[in-house]
Amino acid sequence: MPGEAELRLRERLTKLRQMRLLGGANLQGELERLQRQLDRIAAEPTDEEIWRSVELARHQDRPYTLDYVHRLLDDWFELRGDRARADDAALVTGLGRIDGRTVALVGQQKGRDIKERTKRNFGMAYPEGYRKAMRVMELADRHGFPLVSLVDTPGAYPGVAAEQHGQGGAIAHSQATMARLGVPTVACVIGEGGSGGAIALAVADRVLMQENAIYSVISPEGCAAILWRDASQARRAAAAFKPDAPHCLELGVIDAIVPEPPAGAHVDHDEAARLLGESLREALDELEGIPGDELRRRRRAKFRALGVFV
Amino acid sequence: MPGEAELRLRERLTKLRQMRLLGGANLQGELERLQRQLDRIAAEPTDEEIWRSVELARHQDRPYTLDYVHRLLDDWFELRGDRARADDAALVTGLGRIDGRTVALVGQQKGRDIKERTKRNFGMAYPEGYRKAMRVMELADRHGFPLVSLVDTPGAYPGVAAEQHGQGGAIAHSQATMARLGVPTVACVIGEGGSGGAIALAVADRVLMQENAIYSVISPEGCAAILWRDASQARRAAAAFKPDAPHCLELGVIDAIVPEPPAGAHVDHDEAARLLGESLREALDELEGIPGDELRRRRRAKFRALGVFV
Amino acid sequence: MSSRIDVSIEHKHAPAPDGKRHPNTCPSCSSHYRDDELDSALWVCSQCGHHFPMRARARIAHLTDDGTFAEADADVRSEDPLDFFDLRPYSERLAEAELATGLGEAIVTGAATIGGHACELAVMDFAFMGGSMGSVVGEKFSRACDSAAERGAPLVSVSASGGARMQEGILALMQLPKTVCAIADLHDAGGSMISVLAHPTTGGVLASFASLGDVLLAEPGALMSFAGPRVVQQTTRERLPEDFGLAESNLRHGHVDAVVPRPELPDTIAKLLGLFGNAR
Amino acid sequence: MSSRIDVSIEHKHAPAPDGKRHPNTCPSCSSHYRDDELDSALWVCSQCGHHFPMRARARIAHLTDDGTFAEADADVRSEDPLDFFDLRPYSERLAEAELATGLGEAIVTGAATIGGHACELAVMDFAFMGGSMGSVVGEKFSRACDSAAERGAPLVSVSASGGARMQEGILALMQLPKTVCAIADLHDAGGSMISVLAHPTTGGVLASFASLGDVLLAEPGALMSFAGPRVVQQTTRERLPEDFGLAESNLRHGHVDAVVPRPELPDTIAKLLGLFGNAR
Ligand SMILES: [Zn+2]
Ligand SMILES: [Zn+2]
Repeated sequence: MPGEAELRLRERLTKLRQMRLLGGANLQGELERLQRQLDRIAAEPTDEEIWRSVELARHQDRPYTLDYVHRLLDDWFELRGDRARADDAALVTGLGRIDGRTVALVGQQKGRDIKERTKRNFGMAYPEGYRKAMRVMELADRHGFPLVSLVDTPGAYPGVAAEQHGQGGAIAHSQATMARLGVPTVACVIGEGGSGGAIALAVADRVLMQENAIYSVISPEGCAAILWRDASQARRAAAAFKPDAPHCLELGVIDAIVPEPPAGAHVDHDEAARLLGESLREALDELEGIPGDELRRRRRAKFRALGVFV
Repeated sequence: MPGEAELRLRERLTKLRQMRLLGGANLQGELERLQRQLDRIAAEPTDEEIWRSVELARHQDRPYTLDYVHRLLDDWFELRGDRARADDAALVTGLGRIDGRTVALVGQQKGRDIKERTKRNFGMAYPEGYRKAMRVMELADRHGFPLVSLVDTPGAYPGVAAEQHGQGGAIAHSQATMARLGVPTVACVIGEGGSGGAIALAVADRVLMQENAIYSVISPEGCAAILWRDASQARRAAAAFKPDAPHCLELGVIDAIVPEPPAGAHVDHDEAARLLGESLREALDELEGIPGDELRRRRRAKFRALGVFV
Repeated sequence: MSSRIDVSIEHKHAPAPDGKRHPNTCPSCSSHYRDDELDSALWVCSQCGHHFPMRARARIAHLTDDGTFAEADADVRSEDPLDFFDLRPYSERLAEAELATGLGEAIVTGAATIGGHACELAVMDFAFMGGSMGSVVGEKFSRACDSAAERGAPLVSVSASGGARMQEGILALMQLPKTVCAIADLHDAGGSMISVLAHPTTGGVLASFASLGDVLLAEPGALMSFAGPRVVQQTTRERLPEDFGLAESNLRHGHVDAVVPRPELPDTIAKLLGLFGNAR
Repeated sequence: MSSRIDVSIEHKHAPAPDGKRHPNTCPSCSSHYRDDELDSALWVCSQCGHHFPMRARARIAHLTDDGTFAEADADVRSEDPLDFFDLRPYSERLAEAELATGLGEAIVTGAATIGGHACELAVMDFAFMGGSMGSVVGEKFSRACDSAAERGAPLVSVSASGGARMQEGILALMQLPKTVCAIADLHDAGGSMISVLAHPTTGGVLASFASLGDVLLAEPGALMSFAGPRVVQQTTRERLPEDFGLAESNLRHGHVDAVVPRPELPDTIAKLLGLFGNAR
């Protein structure tokens, strides 16, 4: 490894440690996993590694929101409907308990088989879905329930009705709602964190990202179609805009990476859920007891600090 | 006049004065009008007088919300849309100034000609209309604008789509929104105060009612259809449930009666507006400077005290 | 005009005057049941799952842990502020309803536990003047909100109502903001509310407290509409959808969180009481 | 997937590479205009009322009282955090855009008065990389919010943007919550915001600050959609309505308060500044 790359690595590791890298992992007894992750992050992720994340993030066997819900939450009760027009199945909301503590949960839900995928619109929510999420966020706020948000969407649905119902405004207002909440909020990107449809649920005190998730302003195919007028250049596009977790961490966009089982979350849902659960618990514990005003202040300051300029 | 009736009258007058009856009228120089009103209220309104109110409240030349808006508010700016699905023309909202003070206004709007009536659905709002009103109420709250609400509707629209969009819930939530506001709120029934569609906009610190307006839990025709299976018995029904202003005042449901020109508001829109304007100003003046918490507390206490039971 | 719907349900669902239809015939599959059969089946048709109306006391016995219900405000009674007279005086109708139902009003309130969780209950009875909401329903419901706030226990309401009670005129309409304000006070005190909507929950009750629960549960087949089907039909001349206003349609349109069959209600409510009982 | 729309507008609206179409031909009625003709007509077609894009400085000159605009943060410039390279390096694109437009970024901010009312301005310029929002747009907008809060003056924003700036990757997406949080701080400080949506306001800008004004005004014919028409067409294979995503359609669907022709904007904004300036 050349000297310059090593230097860069050391810098990054320092930075990552400061940023509570792998905050989700319990350091005692987790050293092996930690080492594996550090090894992975040690080298600048190659274009191949980035593309592997894209593929794993979209893997059809990857656990979805409800796979985690059923493994991590006790007494799950799904809350349905936007109280105005519809119940959008692409976005699930509800209440449940983690270690006895009631939390509200919102998250996009892709479908496992073709029937469920159709019903859930491949995890692409309409404005109705975001309005349901806002309703549940406000319910959480009213009752002091921490909010957990699981992000997994190719993006908000781009359709005529979705536009007529105010997709852009709904995403804006969902973010504004999260910016106002006086309860602890933790978001985790568990698969595809696709653009506005993702950030609508991710204006959180702690933003986590699974090892093989992606988080991006545009899909690789969309980017390629614009830049090279050729969607098949997706791999090249992904290499250019770097949607992988290590890069997101390096840019300060996420607070920690949540480890997955060695071969990826899709091979062992139970273990993936256990690891995610540890990270969520740790994040919730850190935030517990901080007054609402202070949570809001820090949350906004964090997002307002994002960006690179001179 | 028999002794018992006189006694009842005296009691009522005492009560009315305590309740700031005709609070809208400037006592100096308004004695004549006051006397006329007192004369009217002196006797228990007869069935004929009640029915005359029903007819005047629905008179096609009666001033509607926008007739008052254009006469009473400077710099009127209409706010449109529920930010979700539609702009319901049956319910208008906006900002304007009264004596230089910015207020937010919400109110149902019937149509003057057949084209406008169709467009405005005869003042019968969909849930979208009430959601627009809630949006504007919250805007008023955020900016400290007092809220003025003008009520004039046969009722919320009873249609398949209106039900599917949550008419009942919208009316409930509109009331809940008004119960939460930390700004002064004044409502006036200016024509038909029809059932849930009316109360959705009338959970206010001061509830006024024009002399010839009606305010009721059911329309006379609806009541008659149920009681006698005969809508033509509407006059008899009105006599039974007494939707006229003096009775509403006597029951404590409204805080004051707003005088109209002698022959009714429909014969002189300018004078009707002037009189309404005086009442609104007086009510706003009374409420100015009261802290939001205290407004909320008193407002809720007032509505929670309504009802007769042993 | 839409306001008429508030009370039309009462008449629609009353048995026909000539008594042709046996009250225990399932309107959905025409099975016949004796009272005791239905009672032991929670008033649910064992053939088709149709939910018959359930009386308030039977409802409370079903929902609450045995012997935990302590009724409140049982002695509050309506007045007749308008001297309302239609075919009969209102006061006569009230007396008749009390004789027929054994209830002082269309709502029963009190404290209880469900699955071991403390709660305040407010349960309506459609048999008392069509579950219409007058001053007493509003007052008892509001007191239940206060009691829930004081005890720090969630409020569980079960609505079954044709709407506001016409015979109390404008004061009946005022029970909408009254109950809404009571819930606002409950919420400000950190309290919570679970609203169960039974058949039918229409008019002024749907347009006030029944819609304001933190969680809304509906019984299968329950009509929940602001305007009744007949009024909508007459006003708009529209063809109504098959499931117009029913719980299932409301679930699809986003207005309730779940449709819960009656036998599952106690467990579902107990779970929710647990969830709402352990906030920070 | 919908995310692709964020930047597609930029390319759709750029002049064709071969320069066939004269930039001053009205796309609606094909009238031809010289620059100076359009400039004196506020870039509105005198034949059909079509609103041409208006550059940020011309916009500011039109909206504000003469000589009152004081620019802020003119020297903030983008970095290239990803070393982004497509057909050309991002840094080269930036330099080129600055040369072509005379602007350091796609937004100009500062203080001014409109009709005598003090306000803070944030005006986008579509000519700078399709008005795309990267770190600098987010930062300058956020500082404008702070400045508005400090001065107690409402913020007036004029958006014209294809969405988030792809070349800054995930950091571009983060400008959405960044601007949203800045507005939340402004609102908490008692401030207000008037948002003017010019053609086009799409993607990430519509999905963040442009939608969060206390009042939303759109220019006639302005496209306001989250996903662009082409993406919607390709994804759904639906036939798009004639006025898909246009200001007029958005008014009908409840998403803006008014569609205001450009010549009326200064008076309309002045009126609103007056209304928002005199709260208790
Ligand atoms: Zn049956
Ligand atoms: Zn033209």
